[in-house]
Amino acid sequence: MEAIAFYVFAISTVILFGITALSKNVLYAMTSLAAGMVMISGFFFLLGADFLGVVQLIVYVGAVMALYSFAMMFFDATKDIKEKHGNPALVFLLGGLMALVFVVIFSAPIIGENMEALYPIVDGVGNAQAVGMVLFTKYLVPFEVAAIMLLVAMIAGIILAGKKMDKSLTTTVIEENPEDEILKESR
Amino acid sequence: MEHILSILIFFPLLAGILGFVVDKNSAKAYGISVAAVEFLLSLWLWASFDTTNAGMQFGEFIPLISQFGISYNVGVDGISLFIVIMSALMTLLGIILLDESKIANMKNMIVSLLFLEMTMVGVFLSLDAIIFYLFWELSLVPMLYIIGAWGGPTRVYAAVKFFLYTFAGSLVMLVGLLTIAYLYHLEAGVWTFNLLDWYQLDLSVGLQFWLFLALFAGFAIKVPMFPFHTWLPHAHGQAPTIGSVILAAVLLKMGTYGFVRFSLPLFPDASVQMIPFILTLSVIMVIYTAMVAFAQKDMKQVIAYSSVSHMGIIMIGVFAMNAEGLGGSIFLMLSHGIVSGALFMLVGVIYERTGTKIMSEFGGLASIMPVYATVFGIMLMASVGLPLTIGFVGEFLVLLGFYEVSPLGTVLAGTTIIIGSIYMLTLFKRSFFGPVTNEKNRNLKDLNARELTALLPLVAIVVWLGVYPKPVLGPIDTSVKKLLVDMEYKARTPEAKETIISLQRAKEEK
Amino acid sequence: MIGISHYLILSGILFSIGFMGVLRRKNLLMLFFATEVMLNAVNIAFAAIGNYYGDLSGQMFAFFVIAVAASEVAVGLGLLIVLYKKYGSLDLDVIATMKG
Amino acid sequence: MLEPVKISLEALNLATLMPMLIAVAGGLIILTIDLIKENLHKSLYVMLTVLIILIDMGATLGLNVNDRGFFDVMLVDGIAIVTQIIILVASALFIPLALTSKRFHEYSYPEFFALFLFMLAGLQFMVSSDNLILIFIGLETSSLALYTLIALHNRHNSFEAAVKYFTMGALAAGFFTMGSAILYGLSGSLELNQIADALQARMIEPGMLALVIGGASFLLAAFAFKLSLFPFHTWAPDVYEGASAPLAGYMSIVPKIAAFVVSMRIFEMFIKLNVEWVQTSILVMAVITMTLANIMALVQEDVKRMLAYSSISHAGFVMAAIAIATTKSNSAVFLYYGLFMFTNLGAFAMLWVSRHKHKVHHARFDHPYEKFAGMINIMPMGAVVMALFMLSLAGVPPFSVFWGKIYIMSSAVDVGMIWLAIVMGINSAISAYYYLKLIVYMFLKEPSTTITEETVYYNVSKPLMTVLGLTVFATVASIFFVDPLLEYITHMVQVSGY
Amino acid sequence: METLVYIALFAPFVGSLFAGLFFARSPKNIIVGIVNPALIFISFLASVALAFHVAEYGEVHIKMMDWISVGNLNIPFGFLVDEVSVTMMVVVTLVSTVVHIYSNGYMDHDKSFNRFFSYLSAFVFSMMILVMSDNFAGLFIGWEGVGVCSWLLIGFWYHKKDVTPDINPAISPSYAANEAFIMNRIADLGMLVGLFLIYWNVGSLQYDVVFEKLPHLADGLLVSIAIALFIGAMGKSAQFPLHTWLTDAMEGPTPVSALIHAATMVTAGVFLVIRANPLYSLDAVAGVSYFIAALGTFVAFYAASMALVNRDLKRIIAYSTLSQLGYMFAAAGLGAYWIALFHLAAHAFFKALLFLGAGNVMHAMDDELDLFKMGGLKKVMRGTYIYMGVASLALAGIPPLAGYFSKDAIIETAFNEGTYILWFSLVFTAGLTAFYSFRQVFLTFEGEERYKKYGFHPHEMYKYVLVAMSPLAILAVVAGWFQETFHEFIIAVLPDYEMSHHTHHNAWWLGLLVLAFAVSGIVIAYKKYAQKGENAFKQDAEVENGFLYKLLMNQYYVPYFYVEFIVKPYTVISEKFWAIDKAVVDGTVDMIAKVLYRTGDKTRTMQNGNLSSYLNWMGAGALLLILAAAVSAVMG
Repeated sequence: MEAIAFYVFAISTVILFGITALSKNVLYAMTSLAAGMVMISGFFFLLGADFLGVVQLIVYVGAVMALYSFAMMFFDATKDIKEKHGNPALVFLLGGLMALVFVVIFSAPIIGENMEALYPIVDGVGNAQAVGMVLFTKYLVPFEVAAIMLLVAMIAGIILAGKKMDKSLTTTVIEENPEDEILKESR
Repeated sequence: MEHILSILIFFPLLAGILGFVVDKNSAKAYGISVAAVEFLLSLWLWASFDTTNAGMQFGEFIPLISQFGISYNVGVDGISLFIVIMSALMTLLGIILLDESKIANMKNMIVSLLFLEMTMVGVFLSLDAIIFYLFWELSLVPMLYIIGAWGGPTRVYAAVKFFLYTFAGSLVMLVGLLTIAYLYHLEAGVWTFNLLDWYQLDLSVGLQFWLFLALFAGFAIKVPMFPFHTWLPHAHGQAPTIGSVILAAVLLKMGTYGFVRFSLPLFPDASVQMIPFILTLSVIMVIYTAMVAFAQKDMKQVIAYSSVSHMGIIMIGVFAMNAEGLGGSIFLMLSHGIVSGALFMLVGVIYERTGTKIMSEFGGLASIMPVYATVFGIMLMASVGLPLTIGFVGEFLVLLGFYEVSPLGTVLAGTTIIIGSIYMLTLFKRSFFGPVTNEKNRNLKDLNARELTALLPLVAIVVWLGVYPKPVLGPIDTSVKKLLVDMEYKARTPEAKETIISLQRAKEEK
Repeated sequence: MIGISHYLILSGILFSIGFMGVLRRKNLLMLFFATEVMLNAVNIAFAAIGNYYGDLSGQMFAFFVIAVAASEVAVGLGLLIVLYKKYGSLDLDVIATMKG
Repeated sequence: MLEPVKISLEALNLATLMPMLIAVAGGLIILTIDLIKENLHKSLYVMLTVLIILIDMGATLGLNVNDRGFFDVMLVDGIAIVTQIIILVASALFIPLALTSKRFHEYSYPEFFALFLFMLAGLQFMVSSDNLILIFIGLETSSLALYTLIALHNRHNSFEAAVKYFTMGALAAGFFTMGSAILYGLSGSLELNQIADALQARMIEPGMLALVIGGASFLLAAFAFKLSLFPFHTWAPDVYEGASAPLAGYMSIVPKIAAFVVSMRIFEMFIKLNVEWVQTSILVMAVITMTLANIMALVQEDVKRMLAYSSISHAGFVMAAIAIATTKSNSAVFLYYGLFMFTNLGAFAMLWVSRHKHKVHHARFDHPYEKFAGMINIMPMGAVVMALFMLSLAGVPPFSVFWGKIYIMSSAVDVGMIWLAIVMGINSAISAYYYLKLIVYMFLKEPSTTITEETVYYNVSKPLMTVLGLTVFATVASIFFVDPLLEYITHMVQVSGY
Repeated sequence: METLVYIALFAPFVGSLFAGLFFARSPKNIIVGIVNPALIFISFLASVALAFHVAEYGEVHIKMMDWISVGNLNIPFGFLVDEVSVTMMVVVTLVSTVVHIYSNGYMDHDKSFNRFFSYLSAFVFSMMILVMSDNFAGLFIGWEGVGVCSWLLIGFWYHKKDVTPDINPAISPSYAANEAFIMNRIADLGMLVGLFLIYWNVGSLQYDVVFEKLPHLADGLLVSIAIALFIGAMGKSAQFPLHTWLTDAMEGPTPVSALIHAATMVTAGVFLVIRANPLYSLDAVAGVSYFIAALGTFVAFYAASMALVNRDLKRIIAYSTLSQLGYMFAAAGLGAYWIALFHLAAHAFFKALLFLGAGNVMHAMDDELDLFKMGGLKKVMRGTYIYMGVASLALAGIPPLAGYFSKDAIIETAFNEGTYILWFSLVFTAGLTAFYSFRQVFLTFEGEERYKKYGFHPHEMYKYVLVAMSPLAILAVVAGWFQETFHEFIIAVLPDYEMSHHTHHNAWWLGLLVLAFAVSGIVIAYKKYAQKGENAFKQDAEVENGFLYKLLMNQYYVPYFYVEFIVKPYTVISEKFWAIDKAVVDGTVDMIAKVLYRTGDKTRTMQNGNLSSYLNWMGAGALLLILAAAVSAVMG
């Protein structure tokens, strides 16, 4: 059962992400990315990380994809961008080698035998509950920092996309703000 | 005067900083006063110096980076005493010689010179390897500026080459110094860069060899030894007079001084091992550069290459490793400083008047400028090592000392008295003798009061120390003997010990 | 039986796909897609390992990776917008004024 | 069912969070002020930021050494404290550079200062933790803020720079997560001390080495990007060129020292596990980095870009110290950066002082060498100050960088890597060329154009002069404070167990 | 006595400083012309007084002060006045006095009159140091000092321009000066090596110490020392092959030639050998001594042969000086040190006289030196003719003049030693000497008045000059008569040299033989050169194109050889070295810089500004790391 699910998901993600990485069309790429992310959440459910799966769906498929869609509209994505590839073989070689290396490395027995889980998954406790428990004790600080990070991202997004950026004070010599005179050294 | 050494080092620095405030037109007077005070201080040092004491005197020790064993540690002995005095003297006379109408931006010049003086004095007085290195490197900066700002057409190239070449070498030297400190740390458990402590360090012969080479990189480029000498003609060729004077008189001595202060006492075995190598290089250097000097068209280049050649003699003396050779080479450092300094001044005098240094532009100057020719002649004779001038004493002692090491080598190195006179006399003949060939030169003025003030003291010293070198040779001898005794004591291999001993005494007394 | 290795190798392959995408994409927007692929690939690995250890830390990491990815998208898109305003293009061959 | 967790407040050891909280709070305060009243003068924010930084510094200094807090996520060991101090000092020197006499875009945003403080908090989190998650989040927080700060300069160049930095950063983030995943797989933990223990126990298992090295490689790639090591350095020159001069200077110090600390935590773990490969590859990268960057700096036409390459080279220099991995070399990292900070910030600040709105001297560059020709005549003090910085960067004693340099070289010698010390020496000599080039332009050349209003460098202001004064003082007088500094650093490094 | 020593030594020094410091820039000053000769004369008087003192009480040995003292080396300024040095002192100061006075007349019109006196007195001072010093180093001081003064004085008319060797073989005074100095330096190196050898094996450079210890040294060492010192002597005394400078030195003013290049300095080499007689008379160095004698003989003949054909008034005298120096070395080499010294003194008198006479002629002939442009000058220059005649007679060894006694003794010595080849060469050379001396005298004073053709208006020298020359003339005549007195005086320090019985026995015919050669030389010269009218001397093109004539005229092509095989190659090699220095030694350094710079330019392409390629670099780097990891893991 698990195997079937795994292979279905695996094959579909590989194909979908492959399209994302290779397609010439932005729309296709984005759509397959979104679909791939849904498939990824499938893995999470498969692995018992229900909370993560939900978050994946909400954040990625919901928020991130929405953002990308807006951006695509902004950039007029209907026109195909011609990508010039100087050396496509090299890229595939690098990617292929990378994959090969992963196969080799991960074929090794990575999991330790006698490892004790630090934050064990307790039977009978819902995944979301357990995650919450850990998140708000041990990982409270990272969680808060992540909040700051999101704040930063928000501010960044707002001011970068804002109107104020359209006229650069750096390059234009506008009438100097009289207040700035106080900083002017007498030359 | 407990802190005389610190005063000697930092007085020019302080004066240099204050010099920024001095009015442009008074800069030269300021420079002269400061340099004169510095010179008097150095004389005072000599006066209060205990000539019978072979060790370090007036020592000062202030830990700076105690954890890493770096400290401000200065002291003076017979070897460094006179080089310091000479540095002060040459700076003073160099400043006196400066022509206010020819030097743009005199204030900057004075300030750079005063900084330079600090670094020079600092190098010779430091007893801490890092402080030594500090002054060593720092001396490049004002010199870079002096060459680059007041030099000839390709001054920037020459200045940068001078800087980078020396800098590269001394960084290798720095690695050597750090290694020594580490080895000391291994042995004694503490970090120190104190040279006097390092003298106690017992190093294996193999290590000594490599460390010797590391330090050699720094010193040899500075000396400059063949084949690392090519920065020198460029630097001299482009430098203003004052730059050449200081460069030749003092900066080159840093290299040979380094050998005496570091290489010999720290690595006696390696030094003994390296004798053939160094001496071969030196002999090549003596002959080869003297011949190159002969081929020069430019008066200043002749003297520049002659400097290299003479530095070869000094190197020979250092590695003769007996009291005669070593003492002689230290004396020769002084005499070469005085004489080549004076010669560069003299070339500067004529350059200021005519704007050229090419010998074929001159001819018959002796008729037009008799006093100039006389002073030049005296310096020339000192340069070729005429007895009763300062040049003879050192050269004689060096060759004498070297004879014990290698008779054949002495004959080869001794050719310096022949080929030295060849290029010097040729220079003199081309420029001073014969009819006046260049009409432009017909109205040249002879030396004026300013130039005489700068040159006559040098003439006096040339004669005085040629006739009566004892007051200088005495302290040098005392310290050199101690150095040699220490070397012999420290040498690990019996061969080295034996070599050092056997180089010391005349056969009759063995 | 699907073992840990299956998941990890899958993760590796997906990572490589993303990696390749990053290397070959000249369109900045699509390049960003590829980075998302990479991060997602890693998330599978974390979840799988966590699952096999019976440990929640992996899920935590994956959770934060998602947060980071989201933030990156926000900032990245903000940058893309200003860039697009100035250069009128998202082609990397165009946005190459600084070199040497 | 899960037991409710009862934890006393004291056990959380909130003090360990204080510095970051102050920074975050500061950022929020600035945002709030902006909300309440718009268009306040930037000097207000600058001073506020400086104050916050100072308070932050006070909190940092008040931390107990080797304290853990908040479920052991926070790790306040010696190196964390030292790094934070360096970061804060650099920040305190950086922020007043906003007070130029010309207006530049980024400083018209109060958000600039808020983002800056958030970045600071992120960096502080990043360095005071050994939990890979917190390191990652801290790293990303600071990076995202930094990308924005770069872009806010609002020129073509700065956007390009920010995007380049951002994109490569995203790839590096991928590497980081993959590396962490492998380590997690190997040890079942995300905390470095536990990872170390677990690996120690498992090292003998067959095939382990490949996995360990594989994980290490990904992490190395990620941090090599951050530290601009070859071949991950390509972003650096462009980003430095695109960013404003003070920010470029800041970037060459602060994110790097933070990354160094984390590298120290991660890679020295591997080195202590006797994974020689890590040491070797770091050394190789370090040597290539310092050499290549030096050689490329030789041919630059722009001073800022030259300084960018020079910063790369310096980073390579210091990275070698990480590979050496002794207490001395680790202390040397901090000593080096503590001293390099003043000089490099000063040098970039001098560029800032000479900044024009238009590119007066060159079609592309703000600070081509020609611009500084004859500076000794136009701005004598400025030329002298800049020359001092250049000499210091070249490693001429007794200026600050020299002490860091010899300490690193000495630590290389101590472990028998004399070749490394010599390579460092030769590199210093090569680097001297391009530093000298600037000095040559400033002192030995005539001004390229006649001096006009346009060419005079009047971006200078009292605050800038103050910052310059401080940096010059620190550069020149370093010989006097290296001793206590070194003692403090060595103590801190030692108690942290490195 | 110390005072006398100091007076003798320093009076010339004072004179030199007096003329040099106070009058260097002023025009001719007669005070200088009076004070300087007076000071030299005082020195002469002191020397004479010392001579009497020494004869009575033995040597005076004083130490003035330390000079160099380093390590075990200790060199004082010490002075030793014994029979040998006092002889030299008297000779030197006497000739100097005359030359000084003479110079008043000769340099009358020279604008550098004061400078000349300064140099001349300085020379006397150096020469006094040379002879009076009590150690080898002091000797070396004087040795170099006279070298410099010689350089200054040869190049006294430095303003003359260089000409090609076919116009003037010496090219120019300054060239000749340099040549002399450099040639001397070559020899000085040998001397220095000798000093070093002595020091390292004896531990001192003091004569007394050295000579005491010499016999204990190894033979090889002694030979080396002897050779090294003799090389020094060869340079100063212009022995083959270092002889070319002496004839070129004739570019100097004639009083200089008289004083330095005839009477005093050039004899310093002989003096050195005499001084070091304890060394040269050792059995171990007999070979060297014999070589000295042989070389001396060779030079005697060799120089005389060149004098036969030369047309230059002064050069002939210079060759004759060379030749006579050869005689002296022959004597010294054969162990007859006192005879050598005796000849040295006698030679100083008549040779100086000869030169001064030549100076008169030059003065009269506006510095013309070509004998073929003179002739018949006896009418206008009777006094000079007499002086030169006397001097030439003395030189030719006609009894009872000085040369007869001293030269005869040398020839006799050669016979006595059984070195018959040397003996015969010397005898034959005596004949040549007589011939060329009188060839010169007759060409100058007798025969047709060829000078008229060239428009010269000769006139006799000032009276006081002629008077001043008289002491030399008298001594040239009478010096020989005091041979026995001198012998007794000098053997207190020098080894006695007595002729064997056999030689005594043959002395009469030996003397006659020499005389016969000499007289026939004079007669031939008279026949050929002193006639007037039909038999008057004419240049013979056939002879002048002959091989032998050309060979002699070109000084056996030795100067040519030097130029072609030493001077030119040296110049070429120097130029080559310079080129190498620039291209290779310096080029390497620049090459390193260039390579670095070019590498920088090449690697710049890596930084192409394209983010995509940056990412590729980064990806490749990461992959490389991981691949390397995999490889190392597999290997490990």
